[in-house]
Amino acid sequence: MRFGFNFMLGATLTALVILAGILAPWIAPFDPVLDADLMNSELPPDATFWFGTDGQGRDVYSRILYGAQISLTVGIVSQVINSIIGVTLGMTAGYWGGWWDDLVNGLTNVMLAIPSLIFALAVMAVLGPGLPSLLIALGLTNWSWTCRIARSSTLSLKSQGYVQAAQTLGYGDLRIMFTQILPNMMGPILVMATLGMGSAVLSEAALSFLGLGIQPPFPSWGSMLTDARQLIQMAPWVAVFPGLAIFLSVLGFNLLGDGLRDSLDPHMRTRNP
Amino acid sequence: MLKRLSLAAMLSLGVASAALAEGERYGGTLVFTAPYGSSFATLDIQASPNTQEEFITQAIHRALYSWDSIDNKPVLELATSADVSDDGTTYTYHLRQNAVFHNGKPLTADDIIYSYKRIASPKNAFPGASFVANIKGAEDFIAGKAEDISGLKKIDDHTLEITFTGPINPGFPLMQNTTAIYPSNIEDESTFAKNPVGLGPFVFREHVPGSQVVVEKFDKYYEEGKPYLDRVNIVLMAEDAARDVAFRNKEIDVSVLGPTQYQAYQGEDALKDHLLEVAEVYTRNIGFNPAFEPFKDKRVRQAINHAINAPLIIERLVKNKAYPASGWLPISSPAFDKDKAPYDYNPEKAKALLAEAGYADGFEFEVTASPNESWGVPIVEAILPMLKKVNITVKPKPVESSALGDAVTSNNFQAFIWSNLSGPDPLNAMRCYYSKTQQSACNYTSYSNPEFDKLYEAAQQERDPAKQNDLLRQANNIVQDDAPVWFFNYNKAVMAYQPWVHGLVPNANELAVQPYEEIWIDDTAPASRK
Amino acid sequence: MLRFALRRNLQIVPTVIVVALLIFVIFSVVPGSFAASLFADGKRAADPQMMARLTQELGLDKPLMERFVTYVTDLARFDLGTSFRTRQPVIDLINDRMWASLQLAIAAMVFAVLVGVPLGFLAALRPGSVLDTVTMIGAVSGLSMPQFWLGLLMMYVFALQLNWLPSFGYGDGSLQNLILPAVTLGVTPLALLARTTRAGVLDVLNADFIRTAHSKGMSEAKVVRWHVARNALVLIVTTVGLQFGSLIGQAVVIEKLFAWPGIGSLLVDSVAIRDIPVVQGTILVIVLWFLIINTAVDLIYAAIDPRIKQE
Amino acid sequence: MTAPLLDVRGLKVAARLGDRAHPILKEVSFQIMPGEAYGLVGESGSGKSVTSLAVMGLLKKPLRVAGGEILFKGQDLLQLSKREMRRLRGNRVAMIFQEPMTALNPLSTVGRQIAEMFVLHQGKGWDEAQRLAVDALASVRVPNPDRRARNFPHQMSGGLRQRVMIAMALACNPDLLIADEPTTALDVTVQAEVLRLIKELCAERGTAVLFISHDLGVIASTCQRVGVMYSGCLVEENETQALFGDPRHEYTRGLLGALPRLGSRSQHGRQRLVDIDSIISDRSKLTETRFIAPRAAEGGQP
Repeated sequence: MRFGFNFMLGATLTALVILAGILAPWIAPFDPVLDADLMNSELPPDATFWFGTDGQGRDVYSRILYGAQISLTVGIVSQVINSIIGVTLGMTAGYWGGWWDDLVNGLTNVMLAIPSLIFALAVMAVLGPGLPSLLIALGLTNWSWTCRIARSSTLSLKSQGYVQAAQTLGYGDLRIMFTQILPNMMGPILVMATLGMGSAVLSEAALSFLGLGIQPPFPSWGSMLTDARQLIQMAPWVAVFPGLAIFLSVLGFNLLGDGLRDSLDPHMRTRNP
Repeated sequence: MLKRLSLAAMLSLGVASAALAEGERYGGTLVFTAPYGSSFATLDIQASPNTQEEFITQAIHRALYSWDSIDNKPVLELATSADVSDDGTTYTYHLRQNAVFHNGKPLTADDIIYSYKRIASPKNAFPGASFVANIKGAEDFIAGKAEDISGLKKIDDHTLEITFTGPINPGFPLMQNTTAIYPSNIEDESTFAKNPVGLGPFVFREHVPGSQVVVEKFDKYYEEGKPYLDRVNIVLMAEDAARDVAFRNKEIDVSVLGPTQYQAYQGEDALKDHLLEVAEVYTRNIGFNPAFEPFKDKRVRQAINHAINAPLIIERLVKNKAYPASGWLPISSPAFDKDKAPYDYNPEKAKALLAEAGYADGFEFEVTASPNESWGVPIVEAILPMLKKVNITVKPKPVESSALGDAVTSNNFQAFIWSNLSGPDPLNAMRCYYSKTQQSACNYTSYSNPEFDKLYEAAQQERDPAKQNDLLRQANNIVQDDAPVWFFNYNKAVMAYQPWVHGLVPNANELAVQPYEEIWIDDTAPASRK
Repeated sequence: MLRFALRRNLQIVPTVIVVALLIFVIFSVVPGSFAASLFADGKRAADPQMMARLTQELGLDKPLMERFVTYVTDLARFDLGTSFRTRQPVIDLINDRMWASLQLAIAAMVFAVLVGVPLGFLAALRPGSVLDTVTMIGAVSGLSMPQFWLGLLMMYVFALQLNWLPSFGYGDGSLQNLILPAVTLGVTPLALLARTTRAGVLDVLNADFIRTAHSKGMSEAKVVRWHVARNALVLIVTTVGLQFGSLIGQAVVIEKLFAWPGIGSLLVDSVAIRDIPVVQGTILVIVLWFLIINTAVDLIYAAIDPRIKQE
Repeated sequence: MTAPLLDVRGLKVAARLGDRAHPILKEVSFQIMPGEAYGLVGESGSGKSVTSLAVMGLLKKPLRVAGGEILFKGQDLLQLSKREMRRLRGNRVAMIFQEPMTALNPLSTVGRQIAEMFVLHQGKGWDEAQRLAVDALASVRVPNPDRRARNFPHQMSGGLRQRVMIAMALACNPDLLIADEPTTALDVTVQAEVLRLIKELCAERGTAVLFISHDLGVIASTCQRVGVMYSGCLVEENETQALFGDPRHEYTRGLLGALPRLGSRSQHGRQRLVDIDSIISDRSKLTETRFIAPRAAEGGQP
């Protein structure tokens, strides 16, 4: 029962983030970039500016709504890249084995040895700050766990009757992988991706803090939070609301991922994301 | 206008306090802060171009010239007098008889020749090489084509003749920290990086990496009766908020303030009377690349200057920690034109100018910007809605600080926002708009105006400072009219100090750098400082 | 055991080599240069001659292949090169900072273990209890929080408002300075440890041999001490090891926020000014640290679990 | 008539799910005499194991005793405090489980796991307990007991592990040994050996055995008296000979029909099993009738 509740809470929070992102153009009272009146800077929350205004005089509430779009983009796109890389490498390595498997394994070990934030930092330094670079950096850093799961799932699925049957029937390798193996490991991959969305949003915030995230004027939560650092004593609301937004959305992704994992495979509960 | 008056008043106050200073107290410890990084790169300050290391230099080292913060000009430091030849290229320096290095060696002409050669040595690639490059023969030496610098000639132990390549004022280059004089009798040069030896009022005692450098009074310092302090702790403290807390807790004696803190300190009775302000010699600007079609038209560049409400940005975003720029040369520059009005905020005029130039429907451009809060992305964010009102779309192109320099010097930008040195030497500052200056050197906006060039060349040849300044003032006004940049502001540096600290000076080059030998602390200091 | 340890250690070598090559490639195409960073603060006019001299002196004008060969041969002699900025050996700079980083990582881990493991343990022994629910909500919250935001809030409360602790810096290396950054850094491993400990202990508690232990007439306390603790330890040790390794990655942010003079902030500062040898050296050291800890974990694991050595 | 060693009276066990209690055991009653070998048979889910766990006091949530008495030497185990129960468990009543692989802690040596018994119940020091553990291993005919005591479970075969379990269970000479499917997980060849071992050791020491199995053959070869469980009820109980010779209950008959007999093997080498449901007419009515044969006056001694 408890997992049910967690899952629902996670789903609700995630749905809220998605809704905020989609509806932002209609429900946000102000433009997140252009409605900046320096005369209104650093106003505390009131009836007009629900979450107050930032140093540039922009409505924090509107910026948080629009920020949901960026956080979702970061979460989803980076995880799609992660999953594609991880599944492709893991599945082919598990299926074909041999030198390719050794190569993929070696690569995975290397990736696991570099802390992901540091690798992302290096990639961001090369590509320069900005949303596309961030998507690439985060997409390139966290695929190793997905790859491992895909590989081990493939190894165990390969020996299953229906895969062997398909092999006997002379199906091509790629066809077997995509029709027989891939659908059967989507569960754990989906769980990894959901949990990965949370860490991607956190990494975005961390990279922004290090000056390598998405840069203004895009209202990304991470950069809002970073900007707010200087203002924490004068205008704490500028720091509190983006922080809460990150916290609640990541909490949503994490609870959703936990819930998915529990419902897919109760025995996976012990493992870490 | 008011701000300028208050500056003038403050400057005179500085003079007054220096003149009236009485009751100086000897002894005690000053806890100074080095706010520009979390470490000292090296103690071999000839090797470091960073401001951060200047805090050590000021205590330990001396160069041939030094900066007089009160009179705003370079003055002789290690020489008591200098004779100048008629053509203004050869200087004969009569060195101080009583200057002694911390290792006991008296200063001689050999030390200066040794130091300048070390700085210019092609093996070292030191940043100070460009400052000694004005000495005749230095270019060949730097390029490795000569064994000696021909322009350096020792007459006797305390007389040195230096021949320069042209009639320049050698004070500006040879007062730089990177041209500090080292003793010539140290065998192993690598010890300079660990155990610096200089001519300054304080002796190096200890360096705790990542934490602080401690220096102690040098008994044989050449200036009579100085220094006052027994000890200076130069504490590394890069974070604004950290300095804020430490200053309020009276753990440090001075703190350089950022905009937010400046605003906060002004509102607090206990703090507001102990703020030292100065207009520093940096001009913040957005440079336009004339290779980008719309920026070819002077009217477009002027329109942008009219469309942005710079005073509002300075007030709200920079918290008044800046002076609106009315041209390239800053307020503290001797060639500053106090009668020249800045571009007024006038969106209608901007629209009209744009329409005249054929951009009534506007255009779009990118501003390459670093994350800096005073001259980076946040400022671009603020001008974005303002320019939108005249149909110009601005897109910030964020880069890291280290990539900004690369992008600008390789001319790879439509526009950039930066803070650039515009003093203290007005001739050197205006060099950046001389058409013969390389784009990559400092003519970032590839500025070229024959009228300007004529004035500049005349100023180069002019040896009467007043006339020279007059020429430069005219040149500056031409630049202002041509608007190769958006003139944003001149930095106002603010330093908060504890009430027991005396002798600080408004150093327009870098307020955070102070003459430690002039500073003394009074009886009200906490026990740990006495 | 010895052979196992040896084999495990040898596996590090190829990984380190590939990592070394990877970071060389990445940082050879990075935009910006050390020479350009020298005037990035706008306090000097750009000086193309000096930049050219510097580039030459640092060997950056040489062809990529030649620099690569130098890099590799130096590495083979365990020479990490010389810093562009300080002109000192990179290894000296890292040595200066290593202790602070270790201190921070160890303190964070000790905090995480001391709080996380008992909480997870108690939660597992009383599943569904208030303690369990609160711990698990706390744990998932801890994993969902941007660390530097948490650090910022703690700094605001404990340093600025209550004035209990110093907000920044290393100070004289005293415990007081360590508390805030260590606690902030420890939150993630704490949450993970609480979760894995709980899951691990629950798994063990459901194992058949625990029923056997009960059937022997053992008290709850003895069951936990003799059979649960040791078996759950395997999972805890693994988690601690993995987290300890990645702590140094996460420490980058915390060291920066609290102005802690560790190798994380050295890395970020060096990336910012493109002091490439230091960047390469720091990353290599971090990776090596991570691999050594992983190996240590494997060895401890093997010492605890007799089944591993057989494989 | 001697007093029964174990007297289970009207034992009810229920599973609490939500706010409803589902009955699992419905008034199960049986007795085991000192030294007797008593068998409980039935298909999986019939409640055999729950009965044994209830006796041991090892029922886990959501299962709990809902009524009845479990008298051991006349003392109701359900009334004992936790501490008293612990003193009894392992010491006077011991248990062997089905899976010898998972029933032993993989991270401790088997010697240590046996030694725990002596430490717990006889207050021995660890050194002495370890020595006694070697003796206990020897007593279950483990070759090289000295070396084996230092082995970890994964280094042993299934048969050896089950011997370790037996040594552990019998370490304190209990009055009653509960053997829950002790041979099910073992190879057929090892099964007989282990069974013989249990039988002989218990006979030697006069230990009564509660044998739980779904395998009628195992029960027939080891027990004097058999109870047949179905759906939480003891539906028939009798002397082994009598039960197998003359099954009275419809379910028992079905169970026996489903048992492959050596003689029934056909020429084609295929066993022909009678499907239990072809014999039983209506499963829902099975628990309505019970056949409990009275005990012979002389008790359980063979």
